[in-house]
Amino acid sequence: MNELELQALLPFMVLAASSLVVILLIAFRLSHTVIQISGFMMMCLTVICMWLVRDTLPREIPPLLVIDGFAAFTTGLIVFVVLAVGLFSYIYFEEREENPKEYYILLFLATLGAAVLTVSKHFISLFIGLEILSISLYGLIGYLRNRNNAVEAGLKYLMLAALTSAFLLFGMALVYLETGSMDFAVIGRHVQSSGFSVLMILGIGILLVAVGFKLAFVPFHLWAADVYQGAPPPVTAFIATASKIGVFSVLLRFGQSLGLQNEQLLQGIFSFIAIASMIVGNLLALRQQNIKRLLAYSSIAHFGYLLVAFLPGNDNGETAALFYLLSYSVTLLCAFGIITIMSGTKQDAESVSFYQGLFWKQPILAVVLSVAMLSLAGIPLTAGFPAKFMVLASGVEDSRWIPVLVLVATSVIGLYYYLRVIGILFEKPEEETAATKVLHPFFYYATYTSLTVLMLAICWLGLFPGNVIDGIRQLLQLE
Amino acid sequence: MILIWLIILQLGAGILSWLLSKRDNRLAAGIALTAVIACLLLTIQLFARFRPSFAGGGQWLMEYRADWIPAFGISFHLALDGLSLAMLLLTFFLGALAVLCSWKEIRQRAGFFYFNLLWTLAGITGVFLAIDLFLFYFFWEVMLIPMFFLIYIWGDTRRRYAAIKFFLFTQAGGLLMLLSILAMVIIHAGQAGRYSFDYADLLNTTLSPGTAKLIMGGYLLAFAIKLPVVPFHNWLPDAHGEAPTAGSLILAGLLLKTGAYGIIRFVITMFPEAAASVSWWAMLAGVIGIIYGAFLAYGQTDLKRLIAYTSVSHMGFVMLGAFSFSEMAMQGVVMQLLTHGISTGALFAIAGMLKERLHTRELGRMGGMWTTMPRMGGIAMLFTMASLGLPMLGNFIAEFFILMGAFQASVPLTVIASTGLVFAALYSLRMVQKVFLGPPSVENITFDLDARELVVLGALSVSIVLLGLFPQPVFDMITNVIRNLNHTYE
Amino acid sequence: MMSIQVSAVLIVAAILFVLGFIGVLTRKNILFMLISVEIMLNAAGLAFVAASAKWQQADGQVMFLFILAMAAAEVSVGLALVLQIYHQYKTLDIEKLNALKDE
Amino acid sequence: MNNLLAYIPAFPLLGFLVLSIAGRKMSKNLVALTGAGTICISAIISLVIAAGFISSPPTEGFISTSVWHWFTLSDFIVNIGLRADALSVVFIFIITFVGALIHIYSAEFMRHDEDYARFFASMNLFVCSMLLLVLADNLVLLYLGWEGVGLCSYLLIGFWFKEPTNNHAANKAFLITRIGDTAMLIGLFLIFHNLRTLNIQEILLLAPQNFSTGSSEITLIALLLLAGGMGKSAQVPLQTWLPDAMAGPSPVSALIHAATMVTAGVYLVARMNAVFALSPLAMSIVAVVGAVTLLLAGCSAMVQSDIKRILAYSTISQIGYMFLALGVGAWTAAIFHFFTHAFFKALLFLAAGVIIESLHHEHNIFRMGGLKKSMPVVFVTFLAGAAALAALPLVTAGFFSKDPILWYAFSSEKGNAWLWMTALLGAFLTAFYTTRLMIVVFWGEAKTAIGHHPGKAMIIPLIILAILSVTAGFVEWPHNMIHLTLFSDLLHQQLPEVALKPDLPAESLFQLIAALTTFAGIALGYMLYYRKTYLATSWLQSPSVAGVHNLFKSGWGFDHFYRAVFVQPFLFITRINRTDFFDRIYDGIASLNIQLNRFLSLSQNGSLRWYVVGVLAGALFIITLQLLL
Repeated sequence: MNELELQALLPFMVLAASSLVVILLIAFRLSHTVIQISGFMMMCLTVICMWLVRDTLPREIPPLLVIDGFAAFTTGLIVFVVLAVGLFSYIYFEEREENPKEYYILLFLATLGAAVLTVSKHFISLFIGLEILSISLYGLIGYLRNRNNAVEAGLKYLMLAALTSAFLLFGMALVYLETGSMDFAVIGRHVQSSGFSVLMILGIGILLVAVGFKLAFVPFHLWAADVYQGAPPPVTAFIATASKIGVFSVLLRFGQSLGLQNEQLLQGIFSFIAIASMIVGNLLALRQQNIKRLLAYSSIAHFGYLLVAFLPGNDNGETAALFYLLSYSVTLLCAFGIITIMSGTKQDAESVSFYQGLFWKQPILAVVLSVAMLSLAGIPLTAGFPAKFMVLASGVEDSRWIPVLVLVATSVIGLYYYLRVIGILFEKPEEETAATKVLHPFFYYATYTSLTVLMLAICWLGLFPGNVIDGIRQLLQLE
Repeated sequence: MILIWLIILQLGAGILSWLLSKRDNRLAAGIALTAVIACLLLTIQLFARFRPSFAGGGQWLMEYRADWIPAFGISFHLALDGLSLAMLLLTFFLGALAVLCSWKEIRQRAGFFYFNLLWTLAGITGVFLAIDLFLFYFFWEVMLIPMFFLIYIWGDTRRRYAAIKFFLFTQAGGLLMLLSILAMVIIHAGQAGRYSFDYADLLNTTLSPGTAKLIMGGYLLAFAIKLPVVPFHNWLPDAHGEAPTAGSLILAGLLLKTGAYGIIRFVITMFPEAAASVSWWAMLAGVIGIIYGAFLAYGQTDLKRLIAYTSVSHMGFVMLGAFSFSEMAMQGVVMQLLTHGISTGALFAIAGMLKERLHTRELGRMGGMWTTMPRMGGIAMLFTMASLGLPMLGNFIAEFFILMGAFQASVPLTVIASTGLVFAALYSLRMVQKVFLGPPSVENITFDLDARELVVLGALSVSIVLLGLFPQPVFDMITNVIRNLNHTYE
Repeated sequence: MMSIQVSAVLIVAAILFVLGFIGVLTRKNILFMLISVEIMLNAAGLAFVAASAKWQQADGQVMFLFILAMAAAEVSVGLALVLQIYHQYKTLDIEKLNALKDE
Repeated sequence: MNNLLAYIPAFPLLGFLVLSIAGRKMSKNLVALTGAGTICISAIISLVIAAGFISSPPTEGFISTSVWHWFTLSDFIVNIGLRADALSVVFIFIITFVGALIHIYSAEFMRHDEDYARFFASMNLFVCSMLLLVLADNLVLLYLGWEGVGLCSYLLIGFWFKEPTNNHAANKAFLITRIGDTAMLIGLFLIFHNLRTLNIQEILLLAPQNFSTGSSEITLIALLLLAGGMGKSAQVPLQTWLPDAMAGPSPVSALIHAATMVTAGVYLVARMNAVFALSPLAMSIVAVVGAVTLLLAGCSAMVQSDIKRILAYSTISQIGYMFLALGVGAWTAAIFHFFTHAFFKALLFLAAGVIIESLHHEHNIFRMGGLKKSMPVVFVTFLAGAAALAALPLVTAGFFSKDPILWYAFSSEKGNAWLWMTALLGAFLTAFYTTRLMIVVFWGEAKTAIGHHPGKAMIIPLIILAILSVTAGFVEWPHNMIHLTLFSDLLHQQLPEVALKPDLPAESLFQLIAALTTFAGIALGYMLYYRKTYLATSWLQSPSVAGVHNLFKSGWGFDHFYRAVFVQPFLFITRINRTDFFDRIYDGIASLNIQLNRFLSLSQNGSLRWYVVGVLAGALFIITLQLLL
């Protein structure tokens, strides 16, 4: 391993170090605020490192990792998500007066896992990243063990994740058995030379079960709503964004190296999964009264949309997918930010009716949430629109009419429940409930500011996606 | 540059009136009114400036272009021709009146109301000006959201249902249009080697007849839902019925017109052969709309729903005219857009004023209003007559031209459509009779129009009469546009 | 040493895997479910070992070590959760854990 | 003279604008002055023009002016252009002159109505529209006037809108005429489709060049135009609105539903004579429609008891005569009958108005009676009008105008004995019901006390009209009597002369038969209602007579027929479809989605083992798919 490779790995090392830092800080019995701030600093440091080492990219670190523009983008996105999640976590836990310190260890570990996924080009690193992510998530989900059925959610996630991990491993083993290598590129070459054998396809199919589970594709989606509901909102935000970004990016990389989309059968499976996810996700959300479950179902649908961009397996599709991930993450952070900030000391702000008339009480929050919902629905002026537009464009370009038409139809169904939520925000408020908050004003304002910034980011992405698209294309070295 | 100012002015004024509304509702309304009137004056000035050049010259009177998303060949491209100018005049005229209508009706959260109103208008302005298809779609959707809020927040009892229904219907069509746009862009990219969403570029795309038909279908469906064409009209009575007065006025007066505008600007221009191949069916849809809308209008017991169904009927004429491929009918269509905007807008304004006074939309609870409100009765009579196509008033010119033009294309359809005039008389007279005639009920004793309402209705009355007696300026404005259309389908 | 067909090992692994899966499906007790998952993981590990034997590489064995480590970590977290569950629900019947669901 | 033309409709329009905008604030005197004054000015201007036409006819036969340019579409140019030729001059003279008299009458008649200004505004607008109708140089403008008069008719029938029946009558009038109007509009499209113009003169010029005689297109055009005329002029089968239209104030009935608007159909057919002349079939249909109408309406008039309904049916019948004349090509005879009819029918309506007003709004003739003594002026004038209506030979205008029609119905190339006999029967009926009306109202004993007597403003128009009802016929004598044909001389500038059959019997014979028929009718009326009044009542005892009586009284059951065939089904459809059938479809889609949602929600039951089954299902799906393919 030479110096340049080490340099390229620097951000990931910082990321790994951040959990150690937190452990140390806990050992020194420092306060939540200090931990929070230092965690924030560590994440910023990661970003700075990424900036510093940008010239060394792209760089392979054989045999496990490759750090390229794609990885830089997704890792950056994950770190960005974690920055926001950290902020929400502070408010959430400060309000609950729980002991939140170890939480940050898990959070940063999970981040590391997701980040490793984005750079892995080998089954081993894939597996390691995925397990770091998963095992941290079990802890995160069940962290508030006495509330909200968190333990139940944690156990459900654990059991299913372990189960699907077994599928993942078995699939990997089959592929390894066929090709004699666990490196994506080598497998890809093998496929090019001798095509997909039955065992190979079987292996990939089984492997997909695990991926499908993590991304909550239909029919592996059943856990999503329960876990989203049971986990603390910041963790839910993390699961919905960072964890899925990591897994989706490895899927993209894997698909890209093997040319999965060229295989008729796999293509059919992907199309089917995409269609089923879009339909089932949106239909499930239709009458949902719990906003966390609603977002869970909506995320099922959204990853169905993403698969439409994945299907063509070309550069435009990839660009579209990355842009979609970006806009989706920003949007979901907004939504979960609101849920976090609205959650009281006793109960999470889960029920949709809780938000009734929010606009007339706290207009800023309501506007942020409305913008987020509109963005999820893919309405212009928000990030969701160019994202959906690009996904559609890549689908249309590849003449994948059935998924595209399903996308359109289900978007309309989806619009219904987003509008329902927005509508409730603008209803006449019920009588004033005295919501007293004793938070450090700085964090209070910081959250408001960050939510506003996120909202502006949504609008900016919606209005001027050009720069970001160009940026993504540069990172992918398409130009 | 002035084109972009028209949009920015409204967007800005919208935000301003929202922010300032905490202090004073009137201030918010004042800002809104000032902005819209400023836009109206700007547009009138444009009209005066370009009036000599309507007849000749290139396609566009004015253009503004800036890069937006270069990676996809998307630019911020606005352009003005006679058709857009006519529609803009209508937009700002009705916009100003919509603000005036809301002056007293909206007491709560007025700032946010005017914000939505202005943003809707800005979206509509954008739709009429955009000639980059991405931008067009963008504005197409942008005008929906604030409209949704207008209905959802300030609407009547069934407002939630109506608002969501409205949004879902239009969105369904919109997304199909987006697909069509994308398909077209990608085919064009295959031919020209680069992405472009520009109208002028896409016009030159060569499509196989089958593809052209499919792609056109997407556009047509979107516009047909907006127009609306039976059987895609179901959002309209609910949305119109439940919306606040200004909302109904803008919905009926302007939003529907964007559908017609789209048909003229995109469907017929970009897919002349495909449009011609379905023209008979489209005309049939128009005719069905005329008759079916009239039947439903007659059956209603709710004043605003009744007026809403008359729109379905009147927009059937637009469909009939647009697809008859005759210059005369096309002139009539544009005229119909203007006059229907004015006449139906006026009827909605009247319905709103009645609702302010009686707190009901039920026809059964009205009656004899002419006795207590002679001024309103007279004006209502005028617009009823406009709606049933009485000569002297603009609607007649429009429908006359449409029918006369369509007659060249299909005699049977035109004859059936003409019977729509009889049905129009049926529902119009029933409406007037139920509301204004008959014995006055004691509870209906109320006051006649005040000065503000008189200004609103007076302006509408004068304009509908002027359009009926001096329609030529409008025809001059659009002749060139329609000639260009003719070239494409000859 | 008797050479064993790779395919035979693979079949054994597959059988183990399916058995584990059946265990997960049929068992109501959380502990037994965890054990069944362990069986599945080990079945996968066995497949890896077989594969690496086929290619005469160490990669498969390395992977098996990772699997063991991961299984241990998973079980430790899992058992912690089981403790909590028993603490709260006084049962280990998975069917009793259904507070989170659609109404 | 050209310049004056535009002022004729302009003054009533001005009156309308002033009254509709400021009318409510003006005093009643000022309103009356504005309303009647503007019409009087118009009347004077039209008198000047008419005098000009008679004294020094313009060289081209017409005067014209273009007020402004309405619209142009490539070669289709339409102006707000007025054009007065002899035909139009006759009409504008009647419209303004009779109109002015009726306005003066109304100034007093409507004095106590709270909506005085609205009345005059509508009346002025009516006069303006009617003038535009007859002065229009193109069919679009004509159609404008055509619909305008329809609107005013609607407004004035429903003038007392607090009474729902009045509104129904108004709606009915508007709708039924609208049916005809729509047909006419389609006719216009057809004309434009073939000739590329809607200018009347150009059409008249081009039609013979473009169509062969009797071609189906020209027949269709003519029939469509005729349908418009039938609607406006209340000809069978679109006649049912006119009797109900009597719900309006009496001056309205006099002006709109007797003298002017209902004759618009006559004007249209006469105006488009070249078109009709090209289609023998259409001409025969015009004649038959007229003949049928005059008979049916005459029968109905015999049995009505409402004084205004009697007059209304009589109007329908008389217009039937005009159509008959038009149909046989006797253009000038038709117009001449219009000319005299305007006077005597307006007179009858105005006089009826006076009677009704004096008798506390009593419409039933059988509750009147004995008015000869108590209202002598009204009696005399009414008598003059009734005599003209019954066409009392030589002393009334009605004779001079109706006699040629009877004659031409037989003698014209297009006429035949059937038409003549129908017309003759109609004349008999006319004489009969006129006599009945006179006797029942003016003789016998008074059954209702008289309220107030009419003032000067009401009496003077009656007297003027009465004089005209007697004398107006003298401008045109039958050929075999005195050779004085001022009227047809004037009109022959514009309208073709009648083509007669060869070898006709002597005209005098026909005149004699007609006169005898009239007297027979009068005699029968006198018998039944003066001498042997018990006869009529005893006949009515028998069911067959009573059945016929009721059939006649209900206007031959047209109303019932239309109600059953058109109105009820329409109402039924609108009622059952009130909630919009298509909404059900979308509701269905929505509820389908909700059902699917419910169904899918079942899968989210919180059971982990069930979720494992989900994973299994997914895995099995993928694997089996692979194994199968």
